[in-house]
Amino acid sequence: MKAVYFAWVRERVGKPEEILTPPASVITVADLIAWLKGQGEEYAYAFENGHVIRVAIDQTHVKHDALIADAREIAFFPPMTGG
Amino acid sequence: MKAVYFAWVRERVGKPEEILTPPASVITVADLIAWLKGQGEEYAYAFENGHVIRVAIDQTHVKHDALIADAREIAFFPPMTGG
Amino acid sequence: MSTVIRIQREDFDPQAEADALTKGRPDVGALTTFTGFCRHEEGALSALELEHYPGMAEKELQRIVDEARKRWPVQGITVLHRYGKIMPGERIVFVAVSGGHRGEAFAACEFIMDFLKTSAPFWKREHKVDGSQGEWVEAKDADDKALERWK
Amino acid sequence: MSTVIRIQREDFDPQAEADALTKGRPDVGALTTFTGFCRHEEGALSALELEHYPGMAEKELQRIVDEARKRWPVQGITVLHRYGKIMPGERIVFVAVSGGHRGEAFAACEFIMDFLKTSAPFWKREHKVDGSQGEWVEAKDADDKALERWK
Repeated sequence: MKAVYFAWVRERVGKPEEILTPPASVITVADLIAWLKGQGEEYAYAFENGHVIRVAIDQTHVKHDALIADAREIAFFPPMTGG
Repeated sequence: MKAVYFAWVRERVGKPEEILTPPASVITVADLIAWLKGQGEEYAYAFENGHVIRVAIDQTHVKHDALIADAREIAFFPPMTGG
Repeated sequence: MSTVIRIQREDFDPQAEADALTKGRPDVGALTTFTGFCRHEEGALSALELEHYPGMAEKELQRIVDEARKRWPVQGITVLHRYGKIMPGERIVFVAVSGGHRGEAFAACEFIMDFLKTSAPFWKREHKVDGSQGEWVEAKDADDKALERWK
Repeated sequence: MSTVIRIQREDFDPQAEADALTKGRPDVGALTTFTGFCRHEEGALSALELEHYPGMAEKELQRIVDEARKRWPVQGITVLHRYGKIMPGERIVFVAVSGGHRGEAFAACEFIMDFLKTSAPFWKREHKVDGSQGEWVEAKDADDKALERWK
């Protein structure tokens, strides 16, 4: 699964995208965020307030209880501030 | 007192403006409309549905119970349809 | 806090009016505009004739703008309205409101249009494509209802 | 019933976009536009840096436009959003909606802006005039509250 990061999530993680291979026990978006927080200081920092992070699967907004089963691309970003 | 007429009120009365000299018993806008209706067929036609006619005294909207005492210019017109 | 109100026979340039509200004004974050056009009414209409009450029309537009400024902290307001013969597709009316933020710019712009429709002394008469003189346009209940939102 | 959605680095021409919705369209009676500008924030801001999620940003704007069309019988809708570095006074976003009547044009235009603010994947970062890199702009409660009107 490809992960993409935007705005301060990208800055904190330190890269714009990467391939993730979480274990089979990671079922939901919330599981994935919890798993990412254990992948190093930069992830712990980026996801320290995990509940504020917005997530999109294959370019569609999803909630943290969404299943990541068939996701090709999963995006993490702060609340939007365009317009 | 100068009277001015607009849109179909003007067309029915047959003139855009005139000087009115109503008797002293004419106190309110409603009185004036009632008096005008007796001034000839064209006025009777213009004011046949007197309640739909909008009135302005000295270029400010007023209701039919407004006093005409100090009016210099009184305008009669249909509901507005600009914009 | 500039206000521009003009009633004129000739067409106007919406972009020039918008620029006047925003150029060199980096405190402006939002600009809302409304432009009203003469519709052809499924091809039945050859023109609209716009009559107005000179003097009162300007005063009434100023009163509506003043009321909008009491309600919302907006910056520039421009209100233009044409009179005379106007062909289908031509502009009739233009309202532009600039402000710091969008909420107040949208609200003030729509408020001004809603009150302009029902209280500014303008009247429309139709000219038909078959050469006949059409009717005076009748006021719409929908326009009166639109005011309820602002009570 | 044309829809135009563009996400671009360069500035755009609001009048050309408005004309595209109205010229030769005598069924259009109303055009509402919104333009969002970069504010200087009392002189503290030297620029905004706009980041977006390519691909998803277009999709999300299309989804918002589709939702607006379900709610109101409007005609043309144009949504433009810039990215990259934008100076105070420059345009950031533009929404234009044409329709037969003003009520639906106003509502659809404001609806699109309200949802664009909270769901289109764009993020702003400030650059300060003192040369320091500013903060990522924080999302506003007021923008979430603006959505309640459309429930």
